[in-house]
Amino acid sequence: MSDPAITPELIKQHGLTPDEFERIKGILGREPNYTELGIFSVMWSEHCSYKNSRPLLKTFPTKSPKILVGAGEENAGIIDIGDGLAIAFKIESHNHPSAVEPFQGAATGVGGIIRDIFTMGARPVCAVDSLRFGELTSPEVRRLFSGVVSGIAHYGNCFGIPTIAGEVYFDKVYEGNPLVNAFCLGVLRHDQIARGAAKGIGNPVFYVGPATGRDGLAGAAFASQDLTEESAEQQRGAVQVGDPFMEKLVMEACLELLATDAVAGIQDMGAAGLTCSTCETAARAGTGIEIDLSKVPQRAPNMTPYEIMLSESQERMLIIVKKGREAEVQRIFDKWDLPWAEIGFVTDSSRMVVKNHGQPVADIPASKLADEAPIYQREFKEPEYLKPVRAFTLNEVPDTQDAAGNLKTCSPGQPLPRRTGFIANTIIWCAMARRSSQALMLR
Amino acid sequence: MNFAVLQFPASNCDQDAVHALRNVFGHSARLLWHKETSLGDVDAVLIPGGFSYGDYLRTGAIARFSPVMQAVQTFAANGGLVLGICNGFQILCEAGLLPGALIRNRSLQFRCEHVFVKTVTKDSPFTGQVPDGKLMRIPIAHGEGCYFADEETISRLKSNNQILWQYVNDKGEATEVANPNGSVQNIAGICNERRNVAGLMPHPERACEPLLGSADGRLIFESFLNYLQNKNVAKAA
Amino acid sequence: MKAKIIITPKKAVLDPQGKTVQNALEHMGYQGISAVHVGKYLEIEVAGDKETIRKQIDEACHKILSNPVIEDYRFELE
Amino acid sequence: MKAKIIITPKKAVLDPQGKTVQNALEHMGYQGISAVHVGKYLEIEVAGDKETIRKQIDEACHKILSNPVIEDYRFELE
Ligand SMILES: Nc1ncnc2c1ncn2[C@@H]1O[C@H](COP(=O)(O)OP(=O)(O)O)[C@@H](O)[C@H]1O
Repeated sequence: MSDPAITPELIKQHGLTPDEFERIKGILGREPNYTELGIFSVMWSEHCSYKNSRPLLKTFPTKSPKILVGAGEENAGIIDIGDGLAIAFKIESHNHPSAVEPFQGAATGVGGIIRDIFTMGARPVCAVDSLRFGELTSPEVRRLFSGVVSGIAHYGNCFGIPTIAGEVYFDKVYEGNPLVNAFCLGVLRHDQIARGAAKGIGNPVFYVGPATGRDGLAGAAFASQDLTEESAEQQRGAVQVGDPFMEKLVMEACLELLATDAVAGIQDMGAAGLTCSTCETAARAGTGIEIDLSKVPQRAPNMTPYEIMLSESQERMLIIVKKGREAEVQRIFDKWDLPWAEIGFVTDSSRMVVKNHGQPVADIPASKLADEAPIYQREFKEPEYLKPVRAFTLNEVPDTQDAAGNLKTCSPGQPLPRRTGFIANTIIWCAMARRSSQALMLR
Repeated sequence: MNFAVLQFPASNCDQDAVHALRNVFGHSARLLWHKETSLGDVDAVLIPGGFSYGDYLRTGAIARFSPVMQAVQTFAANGGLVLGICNGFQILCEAGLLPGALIRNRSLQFRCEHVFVKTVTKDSPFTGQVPDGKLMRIPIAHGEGCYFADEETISRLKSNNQILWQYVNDKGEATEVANPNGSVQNIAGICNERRNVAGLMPHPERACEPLLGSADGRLIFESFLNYLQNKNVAKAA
Repeated sequence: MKAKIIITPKKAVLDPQGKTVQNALEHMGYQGISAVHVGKYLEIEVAGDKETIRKQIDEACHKILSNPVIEDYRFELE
Repeated sequence: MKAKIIITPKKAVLDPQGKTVQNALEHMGYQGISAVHVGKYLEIEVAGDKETIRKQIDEACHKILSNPVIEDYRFELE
């Protein structure tokens, strides 16, 4: 199957404007090929680049002596809680996948956010969610709502990570466009902080986790493709299905591995999977990275470089290993029966080079791809209702010795009861973590 | 005392169990990977909660074929103490070390809360130190904890006094409302005929410190610790 | 060769899932339903001689794929 | 009349349960297995005219018994 020609139509289908395409040509000094077009389209999507929301995200306070890793810097932020301990936490949306398949979409959202936390070297201890749906009078909204809630519960319950709180609003504006945000918090010692940077020229790059399938591939990009004898369904790609069991193994193996000091850098494969993890790790370290796709474990036959680079198969990690320590890494992955492969190495070229059976299929300056997406200043206006909200100050909240009890009274009549035990437990867990690092800390 | 805490792929209460044994009770506890074929020199085995093998097929179904479970079979056959908590209970039933099976909660819902548990008999290594009439408040967290066995098995459990714990209300009555999962006879935990292997769905290891909302789970730990101590004293004498 | 295995809860065992599905169907207006049972279906693709496979699948069903305390199984080879 | 319904994960969709069962069987020494898929089996006892039932079951499968985004279904009436 040959790649489709790069036409204005195809560029549009990839969600790139003519200006953005010009910018890509400027960066490459030539026209991108099909795989490169796909790579730019996902990296410069709102999801990965925040090209529209970045100016707003920048207004958040991100500086404090307590901040060990700032927002947006790594896979999750880390805050010092004293006694050499810290918490890593992050919230992330999984709106689109949840609208397509509520149970799996929400479940994989939780899976993704848990991955971001243990990628930082922390052991996840609790989850929280924030949801928005249309009016519950609509049967479709009820279907989405119950699917999302059970998906979140399922993934967390399997993992043994309690969902300790949440909030939900129903309003017409969310009809057909639910918002599904998942939050996860983990605990770690300062010296356990891991980084998502591809450091050390010559260091090998490992892939861990299940094989790559056509999961989550964007429909638009396929519309123009010739249909082969494979079923249309295979072509269209598939809904991402979560496997909490696999992720639990990946997490334990990664935490065990991080304790060995054999890891130079680590990043999960979230949105835009291999693409995002390779160019971002290289960009953070100011290095280059080269991988060969023929070495990537593949679940479906005849996958193209485009598909492998853009797949959103879940529960996968990219790990940059210190050269000479490969055997230790392999021993731990084998112990946990995890599929792994050495797929490339760190270079000094500052480029992300992707090959397939030795043939180059993409060659892009890594930091330009990861960090130089266009930024747009959108017009906005402050809604009226925000005025009184902004007038609120924390001083209005009474101080308390009994945080757990307070949480209970904070949610009058809401369906928390079955979970309140856990709320109390987790708050106490955090307290415990402060008191005795032994209680919680990893092997 | 030396404990082995088994670790299967996706055990998730293994750390809690080790914490209770080591930090609360001051004994030595070792995590034992499921691929091990020998238990080493241990006084008792604890099979912790979790979702071994993703709970795929049936809870505990795949874990019971792990190499380490062969060693546990031998250990139990020689009279060694084995306690299975939650997923550990499910594994013991699948392995045939305990009768019956644990199926989907009748509500079809995952239940995560504190429940009251009554100790039915003090005649076991796992219940000896529980004061008469004491109701223990212990957390549960499971979707498949409904104990089932055919009538013949249930009547055998009763006549042999093998039912160790029942779900009850705060007055100690084994009512339907107090039953979180639909278990036959409100059964929360049982032991085998020889009384050296026991399993329960509630999590005593998560109720060993007042900080965690209840310390009632200590009574179960104190029971088998006391039993093992006496056994060692007897052996030495 | 394909082994198609059907595992169903034993009659004496509670089947809350079946009951829930039945209620849901009735709620949606489907009538005349007297019972619903929910079980598992497994498809195993396996190479080899038919008689050996039959023996092995039967053994696997008995040992691991089903739990005789709560489930019955049946299978066919294709 | 009995409707026997089989619901299986779509081919392109990940089937972690099938994969885990396959690994377990291989670990236990069963050889020659190239794939395992795990799905659901439903048996619905229902009274009425065969053609109406066929339509109703098909509709029920599509609307509530299976999830068409990730699952396929098939059924027979007996
Ligand atoms: N500068 C920032 N300030 C606050 N939050 C940010 C910032 N940058 C990114 N985020 C948050 O991080 C999330 C995306 O994380 P990312 O690691 O890119 O996704 P994934 O884990 O799916 O690969 C977004 O939900 C966004 O809210």
